[in-house]
Parts: sequence; C-alpha cells; structure tokens
Amino acid sequence: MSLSREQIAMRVAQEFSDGDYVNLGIGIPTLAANYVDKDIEVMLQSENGLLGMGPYPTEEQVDADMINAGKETVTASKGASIFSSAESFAMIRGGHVDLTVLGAFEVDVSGSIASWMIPGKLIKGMGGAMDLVAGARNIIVTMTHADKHGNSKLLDSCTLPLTGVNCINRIITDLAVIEVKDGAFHLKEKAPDVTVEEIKSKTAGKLIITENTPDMSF
Amino acid sequence: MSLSREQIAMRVAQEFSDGDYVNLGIGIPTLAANYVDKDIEVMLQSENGLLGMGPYPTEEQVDADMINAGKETVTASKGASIFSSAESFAMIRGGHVDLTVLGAFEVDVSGSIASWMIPGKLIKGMGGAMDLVAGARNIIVTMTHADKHGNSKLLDSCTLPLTGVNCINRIITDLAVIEVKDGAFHLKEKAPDVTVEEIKSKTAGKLIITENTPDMSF
Amino acid sequence: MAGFNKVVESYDAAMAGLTDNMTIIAGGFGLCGIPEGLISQIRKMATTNLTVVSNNCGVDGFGLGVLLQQKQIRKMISSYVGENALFEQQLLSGELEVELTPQGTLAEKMRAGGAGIPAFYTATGYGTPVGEGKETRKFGDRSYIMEESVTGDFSIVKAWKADKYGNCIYRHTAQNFNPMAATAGKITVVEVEELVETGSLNPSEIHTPGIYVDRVIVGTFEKRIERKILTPTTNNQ
Amino acid sequence: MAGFNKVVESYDAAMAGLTDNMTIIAGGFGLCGIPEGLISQIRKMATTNLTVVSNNCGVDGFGLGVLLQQKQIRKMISSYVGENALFEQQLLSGELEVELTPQGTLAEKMRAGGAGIPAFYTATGYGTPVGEGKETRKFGDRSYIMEESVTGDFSIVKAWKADKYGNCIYRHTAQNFNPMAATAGKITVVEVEELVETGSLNPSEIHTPGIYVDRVIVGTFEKRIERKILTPTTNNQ
Repeated sequence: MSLSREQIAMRVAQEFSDGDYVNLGIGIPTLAANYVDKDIEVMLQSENGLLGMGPYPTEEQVDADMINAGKETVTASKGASIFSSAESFAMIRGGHVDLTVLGAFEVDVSGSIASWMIPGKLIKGMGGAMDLVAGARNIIVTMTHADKHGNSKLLDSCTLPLTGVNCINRIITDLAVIEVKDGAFHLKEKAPDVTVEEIKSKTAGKLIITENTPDMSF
Repeated sequence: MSLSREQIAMRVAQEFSDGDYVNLGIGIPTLAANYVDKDIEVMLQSENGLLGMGPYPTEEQVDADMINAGKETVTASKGASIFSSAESFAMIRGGHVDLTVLGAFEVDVSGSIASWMIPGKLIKGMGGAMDLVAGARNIIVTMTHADKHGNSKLLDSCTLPLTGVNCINRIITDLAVIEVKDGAFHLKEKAPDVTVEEIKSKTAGKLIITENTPDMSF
Repeated sequence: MAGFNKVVESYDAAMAGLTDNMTIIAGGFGLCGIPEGLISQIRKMATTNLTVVSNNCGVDGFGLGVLLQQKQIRKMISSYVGENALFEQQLLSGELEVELTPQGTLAEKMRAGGAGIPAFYTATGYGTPVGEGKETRKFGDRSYIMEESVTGDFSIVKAWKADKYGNCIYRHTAQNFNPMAATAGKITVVEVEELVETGSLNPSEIHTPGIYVDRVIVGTFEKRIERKILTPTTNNQ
Repeated sequence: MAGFNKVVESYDAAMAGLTDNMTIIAGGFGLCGIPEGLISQIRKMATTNLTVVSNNCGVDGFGLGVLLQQKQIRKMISSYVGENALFEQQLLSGELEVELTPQGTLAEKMRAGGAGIPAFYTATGYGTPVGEGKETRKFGDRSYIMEESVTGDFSIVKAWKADKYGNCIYRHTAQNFNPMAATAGKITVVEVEELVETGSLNPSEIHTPGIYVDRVIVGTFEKRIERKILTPTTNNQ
C-alpha cells in the first residue's frame, strides 16, 4: 500500500534533527509539524517574516496581523522573532535555514526541481519557492511518486520549467525515500507492503537499488 | 580678512533648509550645528547608525553605548532613530540624506574631491567619506582656500588620490563661496574685506567671476 | 516652519502628485499589512497605466484587486498572483502584463532600490525561466544571476504606529514588505493605525526611520483575513 | 536534548574551534559595542595569521588592539585604522596587511555575505583607489563598481540582551556593525551583557534572530570610552 498524506508527513518528520530551523511548504510538508519527535525541538520559519511559527490560533487569538506564508492565521511560538521579508530571505538565501521541505511536479536525477508552472495553465507565480530551493542547506521534496495517470515524477531530466537546479537532496514519496546524488536516484527505504518492482516501474529516472531495501518505520 | 573656523561654520549653516537631513563631517562641518537658524529644524545623521544626533552629554548623561561617527560621546534628539551601520549606509547610499558637509585636501573643477590620503604619509583609512560623497544629494566641502604654503586647494584636476568623482556641488572656504558646475568654479560670494583678486590668485582651477560678487552676510 | 512634521490630513493630500504611467511600490503580503485607504484613494483618483510592484495583487474586490476593476494597472511585478479571477482575465486578454519575480528577489530588489545598489547577484532563479535573458556569473563554484533593483515614483506603506517625523513600527507579520517599500519610493506615503507622540518610540525599536517617509496619514483599517484557520479546539495544543 | 539552548559557560567553549589562518568578523565601531571578552579569549588562545574584518582595530592595549601586541593578525579589512601606534608599526614593517574598505561598503559586504549575495554594485569608491582592479559598470547614467561579499569562519558579536535561543537586541549605537557581523560567520558567537528569559523579548523588537547565532556567553564589560566630550555646562542646552 502506498502511504497516506499523513504517513508521508510522519516520515518527513523523521528527517528533523534537534535544533533544526525548518521551512515547510504548503500541503504535506506543513502536516509534518504535527509529528515532530517529542524529544527534539525544531523551529519553523515562515518566509513572510516569522521564525518560530506556532500552532493555528484559537478564535480568541486570531489576529489579522499574524499570518504565515500560506496567508493562514497563525501564532508565534516561544522565542519567536518577526522581521521584514528582506531579512527573511536573507536568512533563507544565506543558508541559515537547515532544512526546507516542499512539494513538486517533477524532480530529476541531477536534483533539479519543477514545481511552479505548467505551460498552458495559468501561471500563479513561484512565491518563495525559488529562493527556498536556492538557499536552504538541505532540501527535501514530498510528492506522490507518479501522477494520477501513472506517469513517473522522478525523471532523468525535468520536462517542466524549473524552480531550481541541482538542489534537491532527498525525495519522500508515497512509495519510497530516495536520495538524489551523483546523477541518480538512490532507493533508501520503501513503503511497507510496496515492492521494489513497483518503485522501479514508477521511477523513470536512473534508479540505483542496493540489496535489502529497508521498510520505512513509523 | 579671511574667515575664522566659526565664521565658515556660520556660513555653512546658512545652507541648511527646514526639514533637511544633514550629515556633518568632523571639524568645521560639525561646528555648523551650533549656528542653525532658530526658525528651522534639521536632523543630523551620524553614519555609525544614528539619525537625530543631539548635543554632547552632561557628565550624568555620558553613555559608552551612545557615540557619534567621530567616536565622541553624544545624545539622541527627540524623534531620533538608531539602527545598524548597514541601514545607515543604505540611507546614505540611497540618496536619502539631503546634505553632506565635509572637509577636503583638494577639490577640482569637475567636482572631484581628495580628502583621505596623502601618498607617503601613513594611511588611516577613508571611514565613511567615500560612501557619503557617493550618496548624498547635495555635497558641500569646507576647507581653507589654500594650504599653509599658499598653494591653492581648488584645482583643475586633483593631484591626490580621490575620495569621489564629480560629486561636489559647493565649496565654502575662508575666502569664498564657490559653486562647482560645468567644469569650472563659479564665485558666488566672497568673505567681507577679501578682494576678488586675492580669491583669483588663490584659485588654481578655472574660476568664473560675475560682476559685483556679493559679500557673505552673517 | 513645517520642520519634520509629515502628517497630512486628507487622502487627497497623501497621494497628491500621482499621475498616469507612474510606478507604485506597495507594502503588504496577501491582505496583511496593506495600506487600505491609500489603495482606495488611488482607485478614486482613477490614474491609469500604473506599474505596481507588490508581492501580491490583493483579491477580487479588496486590496490592490480593486485597482484591477477599473483597469488602472498595466503591469504587476509580483511573486504570486493566484488569488484573483480578474487578474487572470486581464492577463489572458493582454490588458495586463505581469513580471513574476521570486519573493526573496523581489524583497531584495526593493531594498537595493532604496539603498542605492543598482544590482546584485543571487542564486535564486538560476537555470530557470526567471534567469532567462539575465546575466549569469560564477562566484566560487556556484552560478548566480544578476538582478537589478526597483524604485518607484510612489511607495505606499502600512504601519502600526508612527510619529509625525515618520518614524514607523510595524505590528507582527504585517511588517513583511513594508520596510523595504518605504525606502524605495521617490515619495513614500505611510498609512498608520495610530499616530504617537514624537519621542515616545524607543529609537532602537523603530523599524523605518523617518528619513524614508514623506507623508503620514492616519487611516482606519478593515484588516480582512484571507485564510482564517483555527486550531482544533478538541486538541490539546 | 539541547534544543535551541546556545548558552555556553566558558570562554574556552565560546571560541572552541578557532585555529590559525582563520577569518574573524568582528562587530563594534571604535570601542563601542565590542565583544571584549571574546577578544581577550582570542589573545589567550594565541591563534595567529588571522584575517580580521572589523571597521576599526581598537586602540593600543584595548579592543582588537590587543591582538596586534602578540602579532596574531596578518590582515585587517577595515575602513579606519588611525587609532593605534602598533598598527602603524606593523604595517610599515610589512608584518600586517590592510585592505581599506569604505565604511558603508564594508557594512554591506558583511550583510551580503550573511544573505547569500556574492556581490553587489555600488557607486562608492568609483574612480578612486578603492575602485582600482574592480569591475566597473554603468546603470542608467551612473558608474558603479562591483564589490564582493565577505564571510568569516567566526563572527564575534556584542549584544545587550539575548535569550538562550540567541535572539539579540543591541543598546543604542552599540548596534553598529554587530547585526551584520552576526549573519556572516560560519560560527557566530555573541557576548552579551544580560541573558534574559526566552520569550521575554518582543519578537518584533529583536535585532538579530537566533537563527544566526551559534553560541551565547554572558560577559562583563569595561566599556571604555574613546572620546568623552561633554556639553559645556555653562551653556543652556
């Protein structure tokens, strides 16, 4: 069985280390915040200008001046700081954010990512995604392994307009954990009950498999 | 009679307009702050990171954390703001300071200035002078018209290493007020009791004199 | 003697001098920290052919979206414009042009514009459509693109508190693009929730020093919330 | 679980990892806002061949000047170094190298280094010895030079208050170069007058977010005054 959104988020949360500053994109990445190991602390960066993003507010806490990069109402956690968007992206671009997790349409074996634009569809804009993938030290993509037509999203070379080049370190999909290095995808873990054959068949780009790929554990 | 330092400072103060943000260099420029017309307000910028520099402190007010760009103890005036040196020079470089007044060794007819380095003498550094002359909208130099050997400091072309090129608008010396434009010095005012002949003899660069040069008034 | 008193009493005075074809730099992120009254004034003035530099373009009927209704905007420089149906229509019909700019690059372009830095290098967008037609350059073993700064004829900014000298502080994440916008306009107008006594703000806590500000107007704000998300009350947070 | 607790208990721990030939970025302007204890620790460690990026080099016997006494500094990148006789001697004897950099360019080089901007253009220094050997370029009708950013192996910073997460605020003009220095070091060490409870600083008033800070140490400071000038007491001020 492929993983649910929540399971992907749980696996993403295992990538967090104690003391990490983490930027989580909209969707599955944001869910990962719910599964942080109780024994570690991470601080969430929101690129509009907040370091130390807390939970969503209660009705009483709602404040129009307190939102996250997804334009959702939010709170600040203990030890938070708030600053301009220029400072926020100085932080991102300067490599001070330890880990960024974001979604994508496609990733290729060189670690390039396409996530913001599908030609022919109306363009909404890249927001902060291009800055994030150019800036963070470690970048993880979460996405389904294949699109709804069964086409692989892990390619030898991205076909859609890029968000960034040679920047993705790791991909966590509904089927597998993949490391991207040396021009190939390296299968590190597979979803329980998913076969290596299925992962192979849904990975279009060069895939390197070592014996006895472990199952993800939750 | 050539002007005293105080008289030069008094004449400089006449250049201030109500609402001006002004950066005053060390020496005569700083003295000008004592002669601001009572009917106008100016705010002094100190490039280490203070907008709204007040008077020197009393013994009780002295604070090691409150200094100006000359490293002197100072106070903040009402409505002051304090910020980083990067912000301070963003302000300067971005053309937000209305007027800068500073000293110089030489100025030439193209408005270039030499003020920081005499070859053969030990170099102390330019501090913020190069940023100031590249940044302010209006730059006035105060200096004696000639050096102690009688050599003119107003030249066709500076001989010393430059601080900035084509940036000086006005020169106020112990003898005259000179406008710098169109590749020449233009005599606008002379010190009382100083002859146009003396000014001519002490100005090495191209000098344009119109009839009836008025005396400076204080 | 006006001195440093930058307070104006009417929106007409606040935006006086705005004409067709000008460039406006606007603070705000989504609907958070936007100069609501100044935007309404621009709508009232009906100036057209404007270039607007702002991270977003509001929503239909609120924020900068209201300027789309009257077709006052010719070009938007933004990072994300996915919230307005009207935007989409005008873009498809060719009435509106958009220059999509990564969010961090946009923030830095404004800061650089205000700071007298004409251009800078960034890795953001290298190898992507954003980098097309731009100069690239290697520093060390990494490739970068050159981005030029932006400045505007007007900047419109929303602050929380300001004194009459124009010293501003912003509230929470309503800070966002406002401090950079404040530096990058030939004329910077700040719409503020509360005018405070000059000298009452701590000098070291001022986000925008008054030197950047030309006019201050006290506004009233609807502060519409774009996505109100609440914490599940049954959870222990 | 250390979490975000960056407090170290000894100066040895604060500067652990500093070795010969490293580059140190130091906050402070003159003797104002300098990390006195961290400088003393570097003297104690006797690391040599250091490159120090700092607006000034202290005075003889205080501030960064103490590192000159032991000849620990090979190169200074500064805007003004006119306060030390020792500096002069070592410069003339060739033991010390200096790269004079305009004050604003130096501040911006540090900020750019911390912000991942490898280079920027500035009008400062164009046509002067500072511009020699640097690329020039016209934007509009003005000429600029390209300046590259600086980063360091260590940054040493002096703050007024910090919490254990490393969030810092600076006092008055002791802010100066400290915020930029804090961003530009691989390891940033902050020496602070007062450690405050995490959560007690207003998030919008924090000058340096803790993300830039690796270590925090509580110091005691002499805070020597370089030029004590008093207002004439007989005057009405």
